[in-house]
Amino acid sequence: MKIHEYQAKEIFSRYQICTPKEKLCIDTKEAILAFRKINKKVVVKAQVHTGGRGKAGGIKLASNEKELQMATNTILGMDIKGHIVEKVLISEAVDIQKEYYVGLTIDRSNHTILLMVSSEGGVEIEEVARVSPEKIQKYALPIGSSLAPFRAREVAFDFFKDIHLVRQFADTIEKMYKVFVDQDASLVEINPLVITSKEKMIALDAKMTIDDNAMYRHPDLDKLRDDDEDEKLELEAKQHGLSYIKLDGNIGCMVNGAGLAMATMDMIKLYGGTPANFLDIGGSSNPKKVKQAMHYLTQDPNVKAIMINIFGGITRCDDVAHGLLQAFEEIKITLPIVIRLSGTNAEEGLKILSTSSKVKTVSSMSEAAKLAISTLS
Amino acid sequence: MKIHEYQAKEIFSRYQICTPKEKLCIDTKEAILAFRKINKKVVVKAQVHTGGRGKAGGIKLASNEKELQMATNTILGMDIKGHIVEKVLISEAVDIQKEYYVGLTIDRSNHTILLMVSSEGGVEIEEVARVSPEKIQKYALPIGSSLAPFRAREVAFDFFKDIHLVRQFADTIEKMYKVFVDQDASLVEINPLVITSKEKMIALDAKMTIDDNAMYRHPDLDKLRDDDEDEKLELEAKQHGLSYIKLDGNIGCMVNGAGLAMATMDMIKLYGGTPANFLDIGGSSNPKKVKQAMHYLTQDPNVKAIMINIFGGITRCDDVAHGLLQAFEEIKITLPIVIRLSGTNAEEGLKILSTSSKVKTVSSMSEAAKLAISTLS
Amino acid sequence: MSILIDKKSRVIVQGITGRDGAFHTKKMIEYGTHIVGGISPGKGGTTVEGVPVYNTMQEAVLNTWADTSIIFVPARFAPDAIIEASEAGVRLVIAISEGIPVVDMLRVKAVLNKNGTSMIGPNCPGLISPGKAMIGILPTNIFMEGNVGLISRSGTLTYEMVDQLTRNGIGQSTCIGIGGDPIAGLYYLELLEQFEADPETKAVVLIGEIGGDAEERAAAFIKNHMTKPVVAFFAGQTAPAGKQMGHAGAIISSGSGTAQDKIACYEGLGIPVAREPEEIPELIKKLLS
Amino acid sequence: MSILIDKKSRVIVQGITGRDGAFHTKKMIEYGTHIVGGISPGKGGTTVEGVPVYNTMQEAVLNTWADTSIIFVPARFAPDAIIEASEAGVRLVIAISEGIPVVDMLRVKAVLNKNGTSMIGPNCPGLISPGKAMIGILPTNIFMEGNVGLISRSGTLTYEMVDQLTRNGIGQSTCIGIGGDPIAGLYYLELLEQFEADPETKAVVLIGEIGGDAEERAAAFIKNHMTKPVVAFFAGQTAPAGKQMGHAGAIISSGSGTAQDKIACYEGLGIPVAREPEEIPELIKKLLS
Repeated sequence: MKIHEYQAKEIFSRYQICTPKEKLCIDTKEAILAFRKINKKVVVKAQVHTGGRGKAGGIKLASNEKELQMATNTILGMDIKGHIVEKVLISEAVDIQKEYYVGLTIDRSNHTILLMVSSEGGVEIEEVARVSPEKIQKYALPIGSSLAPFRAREVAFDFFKDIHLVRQFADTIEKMYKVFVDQDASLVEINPLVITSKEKMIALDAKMTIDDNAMYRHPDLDKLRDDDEDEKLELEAKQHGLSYIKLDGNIGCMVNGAGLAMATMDMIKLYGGTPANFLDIGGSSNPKKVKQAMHYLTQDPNVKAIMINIFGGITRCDDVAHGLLQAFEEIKITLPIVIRLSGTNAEEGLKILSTSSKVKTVSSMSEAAKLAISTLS
Repeated sequence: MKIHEYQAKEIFSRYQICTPKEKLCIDTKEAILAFRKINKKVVVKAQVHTGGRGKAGGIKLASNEKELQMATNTILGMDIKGHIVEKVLISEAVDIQKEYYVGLTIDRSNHTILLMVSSEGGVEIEEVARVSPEKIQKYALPIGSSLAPFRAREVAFDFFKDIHLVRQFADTIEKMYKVFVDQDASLVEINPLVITSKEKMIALDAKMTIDDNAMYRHPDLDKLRDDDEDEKLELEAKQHGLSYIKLDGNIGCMVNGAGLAMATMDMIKLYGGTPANFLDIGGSSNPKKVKQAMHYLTQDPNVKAIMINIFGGITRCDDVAHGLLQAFEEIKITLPIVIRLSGTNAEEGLKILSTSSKVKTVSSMSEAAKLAISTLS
Repeated sequence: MSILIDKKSRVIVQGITGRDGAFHTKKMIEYGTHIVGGISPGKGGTTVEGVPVYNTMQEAVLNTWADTSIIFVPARFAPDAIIEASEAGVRLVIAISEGIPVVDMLRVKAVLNKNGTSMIGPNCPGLISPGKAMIGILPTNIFMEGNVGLISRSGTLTYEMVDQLTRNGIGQSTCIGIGGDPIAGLYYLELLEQFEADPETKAVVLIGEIGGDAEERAAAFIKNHMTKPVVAFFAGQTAPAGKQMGHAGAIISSGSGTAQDKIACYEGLGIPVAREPEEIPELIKKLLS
Repeated sequence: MSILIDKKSRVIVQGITGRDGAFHTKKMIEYGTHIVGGISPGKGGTTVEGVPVYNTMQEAVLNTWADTSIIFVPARFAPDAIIEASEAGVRLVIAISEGIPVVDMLRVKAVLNKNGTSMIGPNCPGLISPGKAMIGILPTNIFMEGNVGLISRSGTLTYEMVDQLTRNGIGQSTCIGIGGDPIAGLYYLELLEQFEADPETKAVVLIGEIGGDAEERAAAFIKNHMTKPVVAFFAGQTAPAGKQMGHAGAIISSGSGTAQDKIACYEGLGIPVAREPEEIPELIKKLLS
C-alpha cells in the first residue's frame, strides 16, 4: 500500500527525522491559513500516489498569498497520470545547499535490506539509475530491530567528512531503518534529503510503501489508505480472494494462478490481441469466486471477448464449470467466451459446460487465445 | 535498582500480563476506599524491598472493613528486616487452584537469558532451589527483541496439557521476556503465577530489578526509585565515584578496586576483626574522592579504627596521600588510622604522609590488618 | 536419484490438523511420501491419517528423526513455524503458506542461514520427485518419472509445462515450485547447481517471471558452469510496470526485471527461450537428441 | 610464547582521542605494544602519539591489518564499538569500558559468537604478556617475564598478586584481568585451556570472586584436564548476600557463589587455595619445585 508524502512525513516526525514545517490542505482557504502560520515562502505540493508530479506541474513555489492562491487553485483538481489531486501539502520552502537521495528497500538477492544513497538527489532516481548507475551507492544492511550505529556511520563517511554532517546523516539512516522494520515498509525513501545553508539535514520529500501482508499488525496504517479507483477495485477483488488488475485491452481473461495468468496475457499478445486485465482466481474452486470474476470481466466496457484458462490442480475444473453456469444465470452475458479446461476433472468440467451454448471449449492455451482473438474481427 | 511489587505490576499491565485488581495505599483511609471499590475479599501486602515479608507478617487477608483496618494498621509502620513499611497494596483476593513460579534472569554461564519455572510456586524459590532443585526447570533463552512463540510453547507444554492453559502460560512468558529486554531488567519474577478456579492465569506477585547501568535510557523507571537509608547512602556514594556499602563491623576500610577491597575485608576477618564497610575509591586518584571516602568512614559511629589499603596502578599513591592530608584538615579525626601504600609512587606517598602524626604506615596488607585490629584492644 | 527429496525423506507436516494440512497430508501419503508426523499445538497424542501428531517440532523430531518439514500454518504464524523447524534441526523446510510479511521473512532467512537449513517457498506449491515423493500441494497425476528437472516461481504455469512434457513422453527428475515472494528459499541458482550435480537429470526447464534479477543471475551460471541443456520460458511480457501481478515478487520496478530483459539476456547467452509453453517439449527433445 | 597477545599483535585503540584512550595509548606504546591505529569518528586523518586515526574500524583494519582492538569508548557507545570491531574482522577485542548494560552485552556476545571473535572484559584492566605486549591499563612496572599465568576478575587485587610474585622472583607468561561483569568474554575455563596448551606457562594463579559459578566450572577442568599446577585465591568471604560489591558480577544471590563454597570446591578437588595474597608465591614455588 502506498501512502502519501504528508502521511510518510508524519511517520518520520514520530521517529524524529527532520521534516519542514508543513500542513495538509484540501482547499485554498486552508492553504492560505497554513501559509500565514508558516509565515515564509512555501511550496505547494500535490498529494497523489504517483511519481513525476514535479514534471507534471504538481509542485509550485509561492512567496505571497496571491501566488499561493494561484498555485493551489491550479494544482487542486489537476490530473497527474490519471490521479486527480484532492489534497496539497503547504510546505515551508527551505534554503538548499545540496540534495541527496536516500532509499531503503528489500534486497531480493541478498535477503537483506538494501540502502541506496546518491549525491544526485532531487531528480527521479530511476533516471539516475538508468543514466549513471555508478552515482548510486548500494549497501546491504542486515535485518534487526535497529541498525548498528557504526554501520550508519560507515555509510555517512562515504559521503561526508564534516562530523556534524556525518552525525546527522547517520542518524537519519538509523531512523529510516527503524521506520522500515517497525512499520513493515517495502520502501522508505527521502528524495531529496537536503542540507540547508545552515548545515541542517531535512527530509524535503518522503515516499513510503507498506507491505500489504503485514497490514494486520498496523491498524493505524490501514487508516492511511487512500486508493484511486483502480486500486479500490483491486482491493475489493482481493477481499473476494481474486487478484485483479485492469488494463487497456479488449480480451478479458480469467485464469487460475498468477504465472499462468501472465502467460495467458502474453499468449493473447503473441497472437495479436490485447489483454483487458490480469485476473487470477487463485487455488480454490469456490463457485462464488468464479461468479465474482465473471462480474469483473463483464463490468469492463472495453472487454469484447472472454478467455478462460484453467489448469486444474487443486482447483477442480468441474467446480469452475459449475461456477460459470451459475454466473450465466445471474449475469446477462452476450460476449463470446472461449474456455480451455485442463487437469483435474477437466472432462467432467467440459461435460458440464457442453450444456451451455454460451461457451466455446478448446483444448490448449494457444487455441484459446487464437479463437478469442478471432471472435473480435 | 529494585522496584516495588506494585510498580512491577504496573509495568506488567502495560504488557497485558494479567494482574489482580489492586490499589497502592499509604494509610487506612485509602485502604478502606480501595477495599470498597474492589468490593470483595482482599489481601493487604507490605511494599518493601526485601523478601520474606509473608513470614514476617507483612501480608494479611481481609474479608471486611474491620479486618482490613486491623491488617492495614498492623502492616503500615512494620519493620521487615530493617525496612519500615510505608505503603501497602490492597489487592483483590483470588481463588487459587494452583501456584507456579516463573522467573527470568541473566544466565552468566551461557550468556543468555535464563528462564526458571517451578510448579512449586508461592513459596520462597531460594528454599525450593536448596531443598529440591529438581523441581525448578531451567531454560536458556536466546537474546532478541522478543521471544519466539514456539519457544514459549515448548516450555508451556512441559507443564500443561490443556491448550487453553498452554496458551496463557506461553503468552505470559513471551510478555515477561519482552518486559525483561525492553526495560533492561536483571530480574523479572512472578511468584506465584496462579491458575484460578476459572482456569485463568494471574500474576499474584511481581518482583523486578532494573540494571543500574541501563538507567540512562529509562528515565521513567528512575522515578520509581524508592531507596531505604542504606541504599540512599550507596547511591550518593556512587555519585561521588565511590562504591560504598555499610556493614556492621568496627574497622572502616578504604581501598582502591573492588577485588582488593573484598580481599581487605577478608584479611581483617582472618586476623580476628570485623570490617565496618566495603569502600572502593575506584581507579582515579582524585583527592576529592579520598576526602569524601574519609567522610563516610568517620560518619559511621561504629567505626573505631580505619584501615587504608592502596595498591597504586593507575591510582597514584602520592595523590591519595595528598587527599588524606586535605581530609585531615577539614574533618576532625581522632580514630587510629593504618595505611598501606604500594605500587605507583608509593614512596612519594609515604613521604607526604610522614609529615602527619595521625597515621601509621605499614608495608603489607596483613600488617595493616593486624595493626588496625590491635588498636582496638 | 533426484534432488532435495526422495523415498528416504522423513517429513513432518506443520499445521496437520488444519483443513489444507489434513487434505494434502492424505494426498502426499497416497503418493508414497514418507510423512512421519504432524504438528498441532494441543493436539499432541492424536493422529491424522494415521500419522502421529505432536505439540512441538522439538518433540516431533526427537520421536521421528524427521529431516524435512512442510508448513501449512497461516501466514501470521508461519515465520515462527519455519524457525521452529529450523531450530529443531530439519534439513529442508517447504513453506506453502501465502502472505508472509517480507520483514518477517528477512528475519527467518537469517535464522535459516545460521542453522544451515534450506527452504523452498514460501507461497509455493512445493516439490516432487516423481515416483519417489511429493511434498507440497502438486497434482501428482500429471507428473511422470524421468530425466528433466524443472524450476518455476509459478504454480499452475508449472502444471501446464509439466503436462506438456508428460503428454510428450518426457518424464521429470524433480520439479520445484520455488514460489513468487520477494524473499524466498532455494532459488534458480542453487537448484541449477543441484541439477547439474544430479546424475539422473539430463536437462532443465527454467520458468521465470517478471521482477528481480534472479533469472539473470542464473543465466550467468548456466552459461559458465552447466554442462546440461536448459530451456527457459518467461511469463509477464504484457505486465505493466509498478503493478504487482499476483505474486508479490512479480512486479517490475525502476524499469528492471521485465520479461523482455530476461528473454534478451538468455537468448544473448545462447540459452533457448520458448515463446509459448507448447514449444517446450520440442526444444527439450531437440537438445537431448 | 604466551597466550592471546605477543609482540606480533597489531592493535587498534577505539576511542583513541579520549582522555583515557590517549593516555593509555602512550603507556602501551612505551611498553612496546604494536599500536597500529586508532578510531575516533570525525578525527580520521589525524594522529595520536604518532598513531594514525581512522573514522571507522572497517577503514582501520583495511589499512593496518589489525587483529586486536582495545575499547575505551564510554559505556553507552561501547556495545556498538565492540560489534564494529568484530564485524571488521579483528580476532580479539579487549573492552575496558565500565558500566555497559547487561542486555546489550548479551546482544554483543551473540555477534561475537557468530563471528568467532574473542573478547576480554568488559570492565576489565586488560592483559599483559610481560616483555612482549600490554593491552589495557595495567601498571607495567610490577610485571616480570616468566612462567606463571594469572587470571583474575579484579584489577588492583591482580596487581597485589603480581607484585607478590615479582618481588619473590616469579615471572609471568600472561596476566589477564577478565573483568567482573556478569556477561564477559573469555573466562577462567577458556583461559585455563590456553595456559595448559602454552609451553611457556608452568603454573597458573586463579583469582576468583564471589558470585556465579565460573570458578567452580573451572575447577572441574583443572581437576580433569590440567597437568600444570594451579593456585587459587578467592575474595569476598566477608561479603554480605544480595549486595553488589563494586563489580556487578560480585553479588551473592540465592545462597550460591559464596567464597566459602568456592574454597570448599577447590580444596575438595585438591587444588591449593591461598588464605591471603602473601601466601601465593610460596605455594607456587612449592608446586613448581
